[in-house]
Amino acid sequence: MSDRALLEGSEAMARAAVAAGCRFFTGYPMTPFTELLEHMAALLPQVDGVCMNAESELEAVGMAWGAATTGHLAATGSTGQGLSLMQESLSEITNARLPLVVFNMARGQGDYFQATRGGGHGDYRHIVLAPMDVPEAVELTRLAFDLAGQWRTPVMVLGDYFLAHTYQAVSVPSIDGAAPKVPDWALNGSTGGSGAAKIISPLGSGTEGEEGFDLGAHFADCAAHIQALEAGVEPLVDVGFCDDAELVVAAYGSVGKFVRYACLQLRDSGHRVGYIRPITLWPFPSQAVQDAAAGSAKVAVYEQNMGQMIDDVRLATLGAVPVEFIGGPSWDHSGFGIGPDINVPDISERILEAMP
Amino acid sequence: MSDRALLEGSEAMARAAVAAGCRFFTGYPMTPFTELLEHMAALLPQVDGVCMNAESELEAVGMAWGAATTGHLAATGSTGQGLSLMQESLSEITNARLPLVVFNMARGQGDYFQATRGGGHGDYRHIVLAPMDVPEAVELTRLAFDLAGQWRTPVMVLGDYFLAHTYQAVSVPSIDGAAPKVPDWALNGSTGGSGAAKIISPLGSGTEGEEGFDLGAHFADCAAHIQALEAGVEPLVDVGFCDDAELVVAAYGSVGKFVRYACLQLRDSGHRVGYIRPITLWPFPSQAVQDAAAGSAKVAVYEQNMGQMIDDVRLATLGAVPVEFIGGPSWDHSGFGIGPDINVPDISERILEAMP
Amino acid sequence: MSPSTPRNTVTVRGTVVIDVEACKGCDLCIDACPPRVLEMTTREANAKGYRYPRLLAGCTGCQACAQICPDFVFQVYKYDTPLELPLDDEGGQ
Amino acid sequence: MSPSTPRNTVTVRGTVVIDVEACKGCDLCIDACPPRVLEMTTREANAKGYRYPRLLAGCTGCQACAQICPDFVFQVYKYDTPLELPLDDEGGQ
Amino acid sequence: MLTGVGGQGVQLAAQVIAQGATADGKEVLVFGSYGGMMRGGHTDSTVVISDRPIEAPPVLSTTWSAILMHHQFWAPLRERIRDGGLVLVNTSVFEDELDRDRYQVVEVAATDVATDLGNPLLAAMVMAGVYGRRSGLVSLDGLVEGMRRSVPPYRSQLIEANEGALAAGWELAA
Amino acid sequence: MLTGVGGQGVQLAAQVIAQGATADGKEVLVFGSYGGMMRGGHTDSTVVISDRPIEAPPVLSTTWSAILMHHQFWAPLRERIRDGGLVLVNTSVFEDELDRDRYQVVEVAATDVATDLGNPLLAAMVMAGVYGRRSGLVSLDGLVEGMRRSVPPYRSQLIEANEGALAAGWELAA
Amino acid sequence: MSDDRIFISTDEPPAESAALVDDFTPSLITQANHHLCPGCGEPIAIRAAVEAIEELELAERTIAVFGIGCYTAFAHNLDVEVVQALHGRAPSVATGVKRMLPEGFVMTIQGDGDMVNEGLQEVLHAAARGENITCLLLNNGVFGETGGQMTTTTTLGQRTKTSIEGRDPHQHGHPILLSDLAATMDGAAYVARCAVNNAGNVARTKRYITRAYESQMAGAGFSLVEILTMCPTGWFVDTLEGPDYLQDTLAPVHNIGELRTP
Amino acid sequence: MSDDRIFISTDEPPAESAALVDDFTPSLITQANHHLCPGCGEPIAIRAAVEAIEELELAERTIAVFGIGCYTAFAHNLDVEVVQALHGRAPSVATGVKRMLPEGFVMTIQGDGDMVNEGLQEVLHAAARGENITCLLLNNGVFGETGGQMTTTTTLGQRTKTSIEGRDPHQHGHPILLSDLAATMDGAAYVARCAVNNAGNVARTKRYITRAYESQMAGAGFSLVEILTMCPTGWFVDTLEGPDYLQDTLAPVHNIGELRTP
Ligand SMILES: Cc1ncc(C[n+]2csc(CCOP(=O)(O)OP(=O)(O)O)c2C)c(N)n1
Ligand SMILES: Cc1ncc(C[n+]2csc(CCOP(=O)(O)OP(=O)(O)O)c2C)c(N)n1
Ligand code: SF4
Ligand code: SF4
Ligand code: SF4
Ligand code: SF4
Repeated sequence: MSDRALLEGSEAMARAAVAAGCRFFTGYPMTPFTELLEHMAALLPQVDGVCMNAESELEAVGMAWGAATTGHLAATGSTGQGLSLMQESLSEITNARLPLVVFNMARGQGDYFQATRGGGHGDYRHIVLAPMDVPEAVELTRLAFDLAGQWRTPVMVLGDYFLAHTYQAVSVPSIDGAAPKVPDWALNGSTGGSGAAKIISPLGSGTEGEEGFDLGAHFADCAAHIQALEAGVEPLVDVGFCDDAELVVAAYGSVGKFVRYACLQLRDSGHRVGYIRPITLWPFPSQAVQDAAAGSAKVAVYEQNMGQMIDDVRLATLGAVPVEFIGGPSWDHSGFGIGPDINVPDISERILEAMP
Repeated sequence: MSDRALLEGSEAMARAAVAAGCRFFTGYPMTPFTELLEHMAALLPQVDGVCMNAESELEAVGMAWGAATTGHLAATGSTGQGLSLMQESLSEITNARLPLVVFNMARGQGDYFQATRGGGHGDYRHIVLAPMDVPEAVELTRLAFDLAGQWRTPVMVLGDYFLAHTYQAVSVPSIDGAAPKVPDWALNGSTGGSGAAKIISPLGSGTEGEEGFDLGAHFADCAAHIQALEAGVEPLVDVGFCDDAELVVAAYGSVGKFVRYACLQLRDSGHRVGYIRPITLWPFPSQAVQDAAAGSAKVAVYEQNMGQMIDDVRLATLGAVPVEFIGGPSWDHSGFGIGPDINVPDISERILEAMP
Repeated sequence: MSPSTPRNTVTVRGTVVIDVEACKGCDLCIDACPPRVLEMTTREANAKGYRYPRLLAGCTGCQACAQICPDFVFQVYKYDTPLELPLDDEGGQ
Repeated sequence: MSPSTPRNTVTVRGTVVIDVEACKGCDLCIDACPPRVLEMTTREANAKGYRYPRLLAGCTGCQACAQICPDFVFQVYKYDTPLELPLDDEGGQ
Repeated sequence: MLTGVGGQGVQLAAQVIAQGATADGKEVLVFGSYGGMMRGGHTDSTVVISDRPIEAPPVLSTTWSAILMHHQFWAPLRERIRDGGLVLVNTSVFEDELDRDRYQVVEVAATDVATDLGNPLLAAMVMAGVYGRRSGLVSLDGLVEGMRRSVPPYRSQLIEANEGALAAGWELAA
Repeated sequence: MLTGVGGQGVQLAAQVIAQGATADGKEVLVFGSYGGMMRGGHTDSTVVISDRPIEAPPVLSTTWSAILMHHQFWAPLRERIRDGGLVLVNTSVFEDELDRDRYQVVEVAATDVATDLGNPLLAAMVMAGVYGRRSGLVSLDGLVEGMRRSVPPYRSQLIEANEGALAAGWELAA
Repeated sequence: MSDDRIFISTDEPPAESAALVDDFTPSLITQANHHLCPGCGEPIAIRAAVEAIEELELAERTIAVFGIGCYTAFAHNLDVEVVQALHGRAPSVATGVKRMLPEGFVMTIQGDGDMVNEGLQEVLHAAARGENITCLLLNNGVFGETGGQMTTTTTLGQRTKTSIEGRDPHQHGHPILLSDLAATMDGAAYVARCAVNNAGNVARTKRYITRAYESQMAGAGFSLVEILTMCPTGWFVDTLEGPDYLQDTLAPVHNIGELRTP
Repeated sequence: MSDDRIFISTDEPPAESAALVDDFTPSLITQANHHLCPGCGEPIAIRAAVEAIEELELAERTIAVFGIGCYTAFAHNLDVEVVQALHGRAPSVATGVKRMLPEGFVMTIQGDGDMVNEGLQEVLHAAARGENITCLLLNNGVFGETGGQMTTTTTLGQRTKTSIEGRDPHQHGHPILLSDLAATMDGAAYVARCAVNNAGNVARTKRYITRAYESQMAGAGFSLVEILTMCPTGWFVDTLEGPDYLQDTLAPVHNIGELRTP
């Protein structure tokens, strides 16, 4: 058991981030993001990395932007309000083609649209990964940094209070490895005076010609890149019992783990229920959803909001089977989206009611 | 011609706003929003209203929030980046049940998702109106203030560079009328000391009891209100030639006016083309889209982005007819989304190519 | 009061009502009381498990305790006529 | 140079190259020039329609015009040996 | 349609013509775009004048008349002018080629005229004057009234000079 | 499951038990929630201890054992304890009714014991000690090791007192 | 000290004829129970702020705009009208209120995390604008609500959750002295700093707050009172040590006194 | 003055033996043509900033972070590495860069709208943090790019598009003197203000900028040089009047000089 320990989700993710090569982190306290920040602050100095107590989320995302231009893997994050404040920059960082990991430790699941459609101005999208529990968060954190570096794009890890605050015995990711090599496009000042000094800009990286800088061409590039991402990033999904299911239930994140468990129990008691849990929320695993729905009579969507992912499920199935919403905003009086309705018996009941 | 004059869209909208009773405005310069701000600054003092040069968009939306709590009709706005900065507050103002008109003078049509799904955190939606030209903007500005006051919710008027900068001869809205009565829920300090002083809060307006304040109940109220809005606000739409159309083209805003004109010309030359132009983008006129599509063989969507409203069109039609995207981001090197591809011949060509 | 003039009564100009259930045992009132006539319980705790203050003879009705108490535990009264109460051996001040 | 010692040559220590097409006619160089040997055209304009500066005798090569010109119109040279040029009637300085 | 380089007064000229036509009782739509810079960038403007309500969007695919103040950004406009269209060109500055057979070209050395009037920046007003008379769309009174409505208050010292330039253009077109 | 009022040490006690079980080699999951306030609000915690990988989500519908530190927020928990479940209750504070026939109730005057040890805030540690022994899930060594791992560095002065309280609880449960 | 000493009964009002001179709470606090920590200084400051409203008879024209921090709990507990704003944004919201209700009395209540971190720009712009509102800063040198992390007002050497070894200027920068900064602005009419760590300072706090309110009612422009408050939880000290910790850690840097008067 | 006077030919380098002492642009400006207005002061300031980089031999370690304003046109015209940031946000971006490249030379170029309106908080927090970067403020007292509206640095009485009658303290508030504010912060090592309205001031600007760069390279902490620049377009004055307008309107309030030295 040498490398196993009881780690809080936040700590496990922080360790996974550093293990993946993250060398810069910054953020502003906000429950349930705070602990991730605190763990990064404790870990990064151990690998000569930098963690900044940013004075606000606006400053945090700006610092992360700056760090990302140097080619070192950088990350930031927040919760709800804080993420909203970062939207202006997230949109532009996407257009500047910078790798950045954003930990969105959300309160409930009301921020699905913001995460998957880009809450900022403009036409950007970025990858979104939604782990269901601590071990999966460790895996997806590593993947997030890999994808960010590979595609030069922001990648969001969408967690929540459960993920941040659940302790689980896991293999502890080792932070002793080296960080990935700094890529060629990164800035370090050295091309100054060469006649072709680099520029990193959300408005494109050309040099202004006589005709004025061609923003239109740059936006076309950005659009092409997003299409390449959509085509090239493998959609991840967790599917169970869909082959012979009468009803397929779709859910994501921590809440997806509750739904999975409910389906497991319902199967045990003989109900023909299957589940599909999108792991990449963007690109959305539309094909998998379509396939899972194909043999069933109905799809039910459980999400802890007024119905957001259900749009993606409907867009994937386009009327092939009826799609019913069985979720709803949490009754939670703390605002953290942790109950009391978020539990297996309540969810099972709604699933049974939706059975065709 | 006494009340007719050549007015810039920005000025016409400003006059319409003041005519509708707007008494507080604030904003921060940004093309193409700037002129609206300047016109409001010139007009409001004439009716004892207040226009503030906010030091930033964050401060603008905060000031508008404060003014709205006093029950006077308030408005603000911006463009792209500035709107992104306002998202945190827009989300919370919706939950605080405050009327507010937001003029989003966008650059191109990349901000459809932000406008219609709420770019901020959480599960809110607000009304979005998209005029196609100056006379319609005058009408919809009035409607925006009416709806905001009636429903106690933010209403966005989604314009663009064309709308802001086109001059058109219009009947000049008179700003001499009285502003609507201050509603009962508004604050003015007077309930202090009564034992039941009012509070306006995005977290709900109850008094904290022994059990702690019930956020869950408040969020349920907010959700119910959004559902009431969705059911109660009449969706507006402009439909033409759809009865016998082989192809229906959907488009909104200024670009919708180009598409309409293209369809008009194509009809003249004998093509069975119809158009549908959603005017309320939220609530989306799904029924009307479904009806318009019903008789046709195909729907084409022209929008100046990578495909956003097309989701709403697909959600409305759910596979009943094929839906094809014929838009795309503007090639415009100014970044304002005004061409050179945004013109009738180019659009007509794409429509003809999409003909079934 | 100088040590050369020992007295065994004390003038009491005021008194307080203490809402012990509201107390969170922070001790701030103890130091705030100028005549030092407030003292925390050592064993007794309220329902939330907190110790709370009790009053010895000698209150002046100065309101310091009420003003500093973060939990609004005190109501302060000033006697129309000061009382003289026996001073207990170990002294209230 | 005092009025009592009239001269009709002027010492020229430097000179400039003027990229008249780059000029936007703002006049800043005129005031900046310490010996006041720059003067705007009155009729001639460049392709963009702007008037531009011309040089009279007396440049000292001080670089003031180059440093203040927002449009990078000037290149400044310093002669290895100063020249003496005839001073025209109305004076370059 | 009008095209030029920022700072040449193209937008003001379009305004003057449009305000003039409005003053003369017409339906009018004007759309001016410029490249985001205050000066020196691309600038053009579309004016639609009609007796009926305007269905057309603010950018037109074809036009029957144009004013060319500068050659730099005129290429996209070239294809849009209908055959036989009225084309006013500022010969003091314009350096590109022009298909004189296709259009009805009117040459005006507007910048030179303006310079003679004391300020090369009045060139666009000269052109507006020429245009009003040649197109028959706006009267000189309309133009002057339009100019008064268009000049912002902080520029009011220029009204007289502008009026002179309009009149000079009107004369030239005789 | 553990329930109490913020500041009572419920979260720490859950940690101590869970870290203890991890030290003893088990699979463990802990989820603690509290009402957003630093102190005085609702606080509870769920600990899952198993020999196999854990499929269950972090909130359980039923439990076979519970520790009740305070009555204020215990109502929602009541239904979740299975019949015959082990229920430890802090009788120094707990004032609500308890269905003694349904559960196997262990009464511990934890706050009193803790007060005797010098600090009423040690009550949760006392309970953890009792729980370890009665449930058979964690050893005393495991608890002490778990407590050392759980106490944050800025609270290290409390380690000794905590250890005493764990031992006192262990003794009580004998 | 033994427990058999004579204690005076404090369960009920005295039997003897006496005047109530200080009630549990001022009448404008509707709900005394709150969940703030033992020994927290914020309720003390809020009591002073509310008593001053009462004494100046401003209750029926007050609108209090709350930021987000532990003190936010009081937004629902007061008997004056309240607007709940977002973290950092109260001064702008207050500006909107005041501009539409120039006869109203408009104040903000914010913490140091709220005002000096997230919302530094808002308060300084409001001060520069000479906005005729009163801002109260409850400065405990940490983010209380989120568990005691360093803020921009944390003093050099102060230990917090994110400056375990003490705030180090090279790593964490220097503290911002908000009132000193605001006092340099021409739009500011009244700026003062005080504390609630002992009864004398509480009285002084109330005096300063009263002057700030008066300056707003006289139309003098922006006013600000910064109040140093104890946060034993965020400081990781015993409640009893809070007042001295404040005196030794915050007060020597954030100097108490009136910094600008009309 | 008549046009038949004798002018010296200035089309080509002189035939006589002579040394080139100032080229059209410093070598680090790659593209001289820009679309900024006639008489704009910003290119003058940027030239000075770039010449100082060249003279201190910092070109191969420089990263310049640009804000959004008219000067942004130069982001694509320099031969040093550039990060284009958003309006107001350059100091944080520069912080991220500097922390990861401590040996680099990191600067920002921002306007008054960018730094003192939208981004006031960013620059003050960077100053308080003692962030070892250099910020250049091009202060023309208006938003140039959007057409000459009032900013927070506009002086009292100054006429702008949004203060047509002149800035009135009651309606529009008081100007913020950014350098004075930054100079009060303990994290600031070097703070100075100058102007480019005449050749002497341009030289002084370059001197101050050089000192700021040197202070960063010595690791002294935050440095800031504020440069008053002409904006004849936004001021609605003739280009020729720009320098005097600056002297009479901005300079008496935003005083020129060194405000803090290491
Ligand atoms: C935009 C945003 N970021 C972060 C938070 C999380 N947050 C809530 S309270 C708080 C700290 C408040 O600190 P302070 O204002 O000093 O008040 P205190 O809690 O110390 O009373 C933070 C960071 C938030 N609510 N909104
Ligand atoms: C968030 C945001 N708000 C507004 C703008 C619009 N904007 C672009 S440049 C500018 C003014 C810049 O003024 P300043 O920084 O003083 O520079 P100048 O143009 O005077 O050189 C503004 C407001 C923007 N780009 N981003
Ligand atoms: S009123 Fe004064 S003397 Fe009496 S108990 Fe309170 S603090 Fe002590
Ligand atoms: S300073 Fe430069 S741009 Fe201005 S007039 Fe002189 S040469 Fe021309
Ligand atoms: S954390 Fe600090 S500020 Fe918050 S209630 Fe507790 S003591 Fe008060
Ligand atoms: S608007 Fe002002 S700052 Fe901008 S380029 Fe023109 S003169 Fe320069």
